Amino acid sequence: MMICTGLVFFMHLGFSFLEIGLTRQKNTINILFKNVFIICAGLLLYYIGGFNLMYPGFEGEQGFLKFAGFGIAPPNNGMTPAYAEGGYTWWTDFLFQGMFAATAATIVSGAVAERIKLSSFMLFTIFYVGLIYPVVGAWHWGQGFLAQWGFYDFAGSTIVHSVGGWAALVAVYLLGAREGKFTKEGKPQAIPGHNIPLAAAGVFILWLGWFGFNGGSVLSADPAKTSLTLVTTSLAAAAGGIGAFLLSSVLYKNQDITMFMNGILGGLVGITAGADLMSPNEAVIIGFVAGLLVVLGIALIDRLKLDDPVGAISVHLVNGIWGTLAVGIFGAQASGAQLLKQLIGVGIVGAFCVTSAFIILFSIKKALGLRVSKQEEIDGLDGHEHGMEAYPDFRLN
Amino acid sequence: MMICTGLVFFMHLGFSFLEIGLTRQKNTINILFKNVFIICAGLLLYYIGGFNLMYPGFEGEQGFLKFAGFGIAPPNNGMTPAYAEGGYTWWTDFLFQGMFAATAATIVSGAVAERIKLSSFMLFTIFYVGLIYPVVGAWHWGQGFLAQWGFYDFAGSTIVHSVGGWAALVAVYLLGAREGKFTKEGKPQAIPGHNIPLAAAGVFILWLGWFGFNGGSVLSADPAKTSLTLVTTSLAAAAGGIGAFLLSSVLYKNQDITMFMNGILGGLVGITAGADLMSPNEAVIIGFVAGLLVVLGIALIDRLKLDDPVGAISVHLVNGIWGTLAVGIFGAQASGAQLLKQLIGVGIVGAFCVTSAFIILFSIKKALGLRVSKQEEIDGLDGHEHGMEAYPDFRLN
Amino acid sequence: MMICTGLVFFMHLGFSFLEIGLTRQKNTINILFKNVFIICAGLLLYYIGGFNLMYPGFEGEQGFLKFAGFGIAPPNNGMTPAYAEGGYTWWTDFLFQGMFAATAATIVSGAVAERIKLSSFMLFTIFYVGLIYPVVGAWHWGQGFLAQWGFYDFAGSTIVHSVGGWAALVAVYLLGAREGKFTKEGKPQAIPGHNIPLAAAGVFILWLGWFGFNGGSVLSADPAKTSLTLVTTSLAAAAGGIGAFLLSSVLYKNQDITMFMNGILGGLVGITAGADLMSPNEAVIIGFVAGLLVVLGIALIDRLKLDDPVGAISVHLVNGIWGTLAVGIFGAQASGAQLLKQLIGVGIVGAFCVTSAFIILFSIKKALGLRVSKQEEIDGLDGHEHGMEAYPDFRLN
Amino acid sequence: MKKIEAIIRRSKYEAVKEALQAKGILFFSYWEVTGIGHEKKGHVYRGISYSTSDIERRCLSIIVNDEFEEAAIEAILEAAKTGEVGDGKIFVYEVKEAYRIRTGEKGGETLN
Amino acid sequence: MKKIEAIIRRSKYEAVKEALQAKGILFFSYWEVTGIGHEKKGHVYRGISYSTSDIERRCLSIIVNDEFEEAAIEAILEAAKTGEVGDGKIFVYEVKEAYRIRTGEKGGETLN
Amino acid sequence: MKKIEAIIRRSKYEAVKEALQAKGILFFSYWEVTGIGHEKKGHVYRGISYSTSDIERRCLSIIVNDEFEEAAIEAILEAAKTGEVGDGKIFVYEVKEAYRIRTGEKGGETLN
Ligand SMILES: Nc1ncnc2c1ncn2[C@@H]1O[C@H](COP(=O)(O)OP(=O)(O)O)[C@@H](O)[C@H]1O
Ligand SMILES: Nc1ncnc2c1ncn2[C@@H]1O[C@H](COP(=O)(O)OP(=O)(O)O)[C@@H](O)[C@H]1O
Ligand SMILES: Nc1ncnc2c1ncn2[C@@H]1O[C@H](COP(=O)(O)OP(=O)(O)O)[C@@H](O)[C@H]1O
Repeated sequence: MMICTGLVFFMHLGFSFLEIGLTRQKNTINILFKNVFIICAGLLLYYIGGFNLMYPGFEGEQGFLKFAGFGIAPPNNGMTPAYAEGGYTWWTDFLFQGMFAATAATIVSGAVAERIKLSSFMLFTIFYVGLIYPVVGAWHWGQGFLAQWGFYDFAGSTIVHSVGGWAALVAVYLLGAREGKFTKEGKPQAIPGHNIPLAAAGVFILWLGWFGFNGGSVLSADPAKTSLTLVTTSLAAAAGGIGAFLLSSVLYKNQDITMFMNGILGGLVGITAGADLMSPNEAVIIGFVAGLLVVLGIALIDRLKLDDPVGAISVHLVNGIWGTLAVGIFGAQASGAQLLKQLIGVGIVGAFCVTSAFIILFSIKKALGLRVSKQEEIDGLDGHEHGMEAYPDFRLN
Repeated sequence: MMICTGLVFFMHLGFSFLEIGLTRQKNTINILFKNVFIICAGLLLYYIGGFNLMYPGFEGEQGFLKFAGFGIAPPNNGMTPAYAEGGYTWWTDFLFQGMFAATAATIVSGAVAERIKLSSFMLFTIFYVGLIYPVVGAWHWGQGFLAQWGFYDFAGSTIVHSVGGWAALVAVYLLGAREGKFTKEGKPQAIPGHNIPLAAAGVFILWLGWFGFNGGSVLSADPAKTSLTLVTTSLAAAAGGIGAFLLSSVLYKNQDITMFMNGILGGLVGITAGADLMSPNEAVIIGFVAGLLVVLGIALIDRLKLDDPVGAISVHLVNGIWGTLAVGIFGAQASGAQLLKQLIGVGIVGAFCVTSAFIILFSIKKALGLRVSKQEEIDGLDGHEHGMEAYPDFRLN
Repeated sequence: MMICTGLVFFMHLGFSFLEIGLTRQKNTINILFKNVFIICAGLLLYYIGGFNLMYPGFEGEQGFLKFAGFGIAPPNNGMTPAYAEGGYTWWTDFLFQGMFAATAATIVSGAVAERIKLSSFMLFTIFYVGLIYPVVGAWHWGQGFLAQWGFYDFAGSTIVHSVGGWAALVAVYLLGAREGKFTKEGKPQAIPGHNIPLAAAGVFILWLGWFGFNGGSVLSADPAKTSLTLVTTSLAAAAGGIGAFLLSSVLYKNQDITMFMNGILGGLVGITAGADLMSPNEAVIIGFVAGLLVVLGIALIDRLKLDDPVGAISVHLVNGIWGTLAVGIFGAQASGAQLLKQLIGVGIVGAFCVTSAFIILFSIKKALGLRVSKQEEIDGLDGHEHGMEAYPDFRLN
Repeated sequence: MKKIEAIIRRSKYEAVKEALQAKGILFFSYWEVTGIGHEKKGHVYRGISYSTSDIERRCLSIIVNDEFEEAAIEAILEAAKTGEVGDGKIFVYEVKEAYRIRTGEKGGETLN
Repeated sequence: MKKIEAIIRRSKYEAVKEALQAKGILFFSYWEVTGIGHEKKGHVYRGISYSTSDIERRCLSIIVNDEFEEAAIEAILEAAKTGEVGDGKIFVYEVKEAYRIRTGEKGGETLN
Repeated sequence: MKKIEAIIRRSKYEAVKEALQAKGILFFSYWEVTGIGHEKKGHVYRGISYSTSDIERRCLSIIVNDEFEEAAIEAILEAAKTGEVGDGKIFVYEVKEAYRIRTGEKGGETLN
């Protein structure tokens, strides 16, 4: 579990690499700054209140955790290693969940890159990670009504990825597209990123991190279940990559590595909800479909005149939904009834996230503005907000 | 074991970094693409058939695994954690071995970089990883004839590294050198890579990954053996680096970091066959010699007018052989008889790999061609095959 | 423990990335070379003598380890897994400590970057890592007089970080500032690094590595203590980052990512001495203060006309001291008496390190010179000492 | 033939390109330069504020036949202007001859 | 003295360099430029195909004494040619004076 | 007006800049070029020693009014000199006209 915590932490480097790799050089410092902020602030916020909000012993039981009971400080008795049936300690649990929490904001970060105001984004992070994410989490993982009711989401296709994805969708809508992303006639333009090797490294790191994400979500050291989870996770990732590669080769007649990479991520998100329920064959199918969905999703987002530089919506929202529904279609819990439950769960979480993200972002927009000035955007955010460059001394030979 | 699996997976990032770092910028996307493909396709192929091919319960025993018995899907009863004396599950075993499998193709990828056709390489990967590697693996790790007979190769100096290295040799021979690598008079020219820091990062990542590679190959959680293995692995790596550094300083009168790095890798490959048999002192000697061999090997390859951009043959083949033989010279099993066994084992595997790699590659050469056009090579593979660049938006300040 | 060893090893990549990222491109190969050398030489030196020097069973007891008893080769009976109360083997212990050892030199490496002679630095590393570090280590962790006496330093705020930091201070003083760092009037000038994204990646990797550094220093698999340690470590890192971010925003009116990053590292160093003693609240305070100290420290170093390109002194020395003292102020062992002990411990180690670093460096300066020629410095060390460039084939599109 | 060398803000490049195209000037080459001029830019790095007059700029080299000289200059003057210090400069030089490598032909027609 | 500015395909650089050397023109400077011309290059990025006329090129600046002008141009015209659109251009300018910094001398002999 | 194009060692840039400023020449543009000249640099890469005459240099483009020509050249000749092969070259060209984009004005006063 502690190792998994480390791996999930490391995913933040993966996200950072992916995001800076797929965006322009002039905004690199800004993106790094956002990501470093997210993990620091996310951990502290989760410590201050998020964890207790998320695992409150919801139904009025006298659980060992109850929000009002603690204020800021976690209980010292949580350190008893007997916590959680001996598998891990309260502390490990907190840290593992805390590393997750920040992920929701990281997803948004990618989608709004290259145009959002730093301060507005930091404010949004504080509210969304500090408040909305734990509330949704409590509904399911905190034994809230979704859990009671039979909704299944193993490691967070909905609870983590869709929560981030919905907010990304709202944010992208409210922000508008980057300068130059669409022509006056509305034709989407390519805005290539500046460092594809780092983006690829990001994908490798994320895949590794998912071992911790899904492996750790078993929340026990049961080797049978954990190892199955790792196998389904890896096979889905591989199948997702191959799926996206094949489809984009057919559609666009080139071997686009960024699609391949997004397909891998799509496969990972897709398997997340049911990683412990699927047979390997089913994992391959889920991953493969996820890879196709990523490619189609990216095209769809462009068609809708939304601008998502890194494909976050396609990867995290589209496949978050797909993965959640897949639990009702494939694997140990597949049934019409379960599919319906999954569908309703997706809908409730979606409605809540869209609404709350909209309220937060719209308020910030009114109060502070969401977007940097046009000049600042063209010049790059690094110069204006940070007075720095990403490669200040880079010289050619 | 599961952690080791993660580390071995992470080696693919290490290989990718090393390979792109030591090659030219204009082929970077192509190399990343190959490496992402290898891991995705490798895993799926190993899942489809490789694993069952490799661990077939060879000698007609009624093993728990038998190729014909399963078809595509692995047995669900393999999930019993009691599999393999309680150490790990069948699933973990599959995944760990699957991560290894792709390595054989990755080694080749480095040697043939900057001139091989993407489609031809993908085809080669499918056959070599899907068929040849598991067959050789079965001879030893699948309890096949090499194992029965007393050949010893702990974590794959021969079974993994030489298998890749022999194919690399054949491929390099069939492909020919890159444009500009040799003058008309046959003098080798330097073709420096484009990103040495990433290459160095690759070496660090590979060293870390070897902890998983060798540590996990203990195939049990026995702390005594595992920890000895890690110590011998690390000391051999360090000694390999120092050896290569010293020799190349003496020979070429400069401090070449790429030689230092290749020396570390050579030390790692060299210790792989006997990491669990050696005392630390012996590990230092083996590593040091490996470091020397890398430097000499690179000079030799150049002398032979073969073109291996990243030094894969020197690192993986030369030291794969050295490491395998070292088992007969040093350590717990050292004896003339063992040395002979090792030598014959090396020979058999070599003959098989060279033959099969030749057949596969020669067939592909006849059917599709192995090499991109001269124009494409000069322009860079990224533009032609991928229509992308590695750093499309990189700007100087 | 073995995993922690891997993570501590990985920190060397983190340090390398941080250091090359914050320095100029023309010295990149040189810095990589130093770092690769440090880890290789450090491990071998520690193997040859350092480990036995450090854990000698100091006070004449019949300990299981005694320097004179072994000569070069470690005892084969150390392999009994029962060593150290069953937690890990002698081998693991050696490797874990060996990975630490090199860290002391890495800290110095950052501070002296861009102007020190490669050979002089290698010589210094050999003496400092091979001799001074183990001697100091023996005083505390080897159950020497500091330990007997009640000085507390959990994972090395003093024993590792200050030991490196003091030497860095002496080295920076003896070397003098880089060309162009101070105007003739003594005003400090900015010399921006060349690759901030890599530097940021270095910080992420270091944070991950600290999980191993502090987590592994529990030296047992006790989940309660280990998990608390990870929580305090992470919270201090997060608070350190936020502290540095806030203070530097207020002081300098910009969002400087390098300060944010140094703040995180400061928080990590600060918590290291008492990671197992602090409550999370206290960890947040210690980290936050550490973050402030980093920013102030960097300004102070500049004021003193010392030139520390990566902020090593501020991060490792200032916060090494702060972290050590914090043990007397906060947490389970806080008391005036303890604070005094900590203070004296800091003083003794400081005096010893400053003296010995001075002797070593001053001797080298007299014998070989410490610094490259002015011309070489202006041209960059890569060209002169290595005849290589970091990005030889980098081209713009 | 004239060479029109325009040193402009990078952020104005798109606008200048469009303005030139609108005047029928379709071909040119450009590269990144650093300019030392009146403009200063504030930076802060690790607590040291400094202002540098080394500003990144883009240098356009446009070879035109004499009759296009005026149009080109007008287009650039208009499109590259923000009115703030640092808008850049245009320099005009005489060109002796021009060749198109593809065909080997020379003279003014090679410019279209 | 003349300045010969040749904007060529990067992939033809080696050939041009050799051709110049064969004519005894040994010294020059070069840098990377982006060229806007007739040539277009197709790209696909994340599902969006686009064709750009911003093509990477190499710009050679060769200062020669007048008697070498013709030889230099011939060498480049020949070596840089593929016959496909986008082979590039050569421009020739008058140079007023040349100095060698090492010696301080000026005039045509500084070019060798 | 004259264009003074100086191709110098990168390591001499700061010195040249200061020398120019001392003469009242405050404005110019520069970029990195690769120079092929007498100087050779030895490299070793993976056991292959090679010496390349492709040396990194910095190219300064300084447009000055005629009365500053001499001062500029003197300043550069002095500050950029090491006396070793490879110090670089200065080339001087005629400039027909100069414009300041910010104001639209033209002529010699745009250079200050
Ligand atoms: N005399 C000159 N020679 C060459 N380039 C110049 C000269 N003067 C200005 N430039 C270029 O023009 C740019 C803008 O000039 P600057 O003085 O900052 O603004 P403005 O033209 O608005 O007064 C400079 O950064 C530099 O690149
Ligand atoms: N008028 C011009 N001014 C400056 N550079 C030009 C001009 N015309 C062409 N070039 C350069 O020459 C390159 C090749 O020109 P292009 O029109 O594509 O091919 P071709 O010369 O074969 O018709 C362009 O990319 C550009 O760099
Ligand atoms: N004829 C030329 N045309 C353009 N650039 C030149 C020419 N001759 C020299 N250079 C530039 O000047 C630099 C220095 O020249 P080099 O011959 O090495 O030294 P030196 O001038 O001391 O003899 C070269 O690297 C090149 O950039």
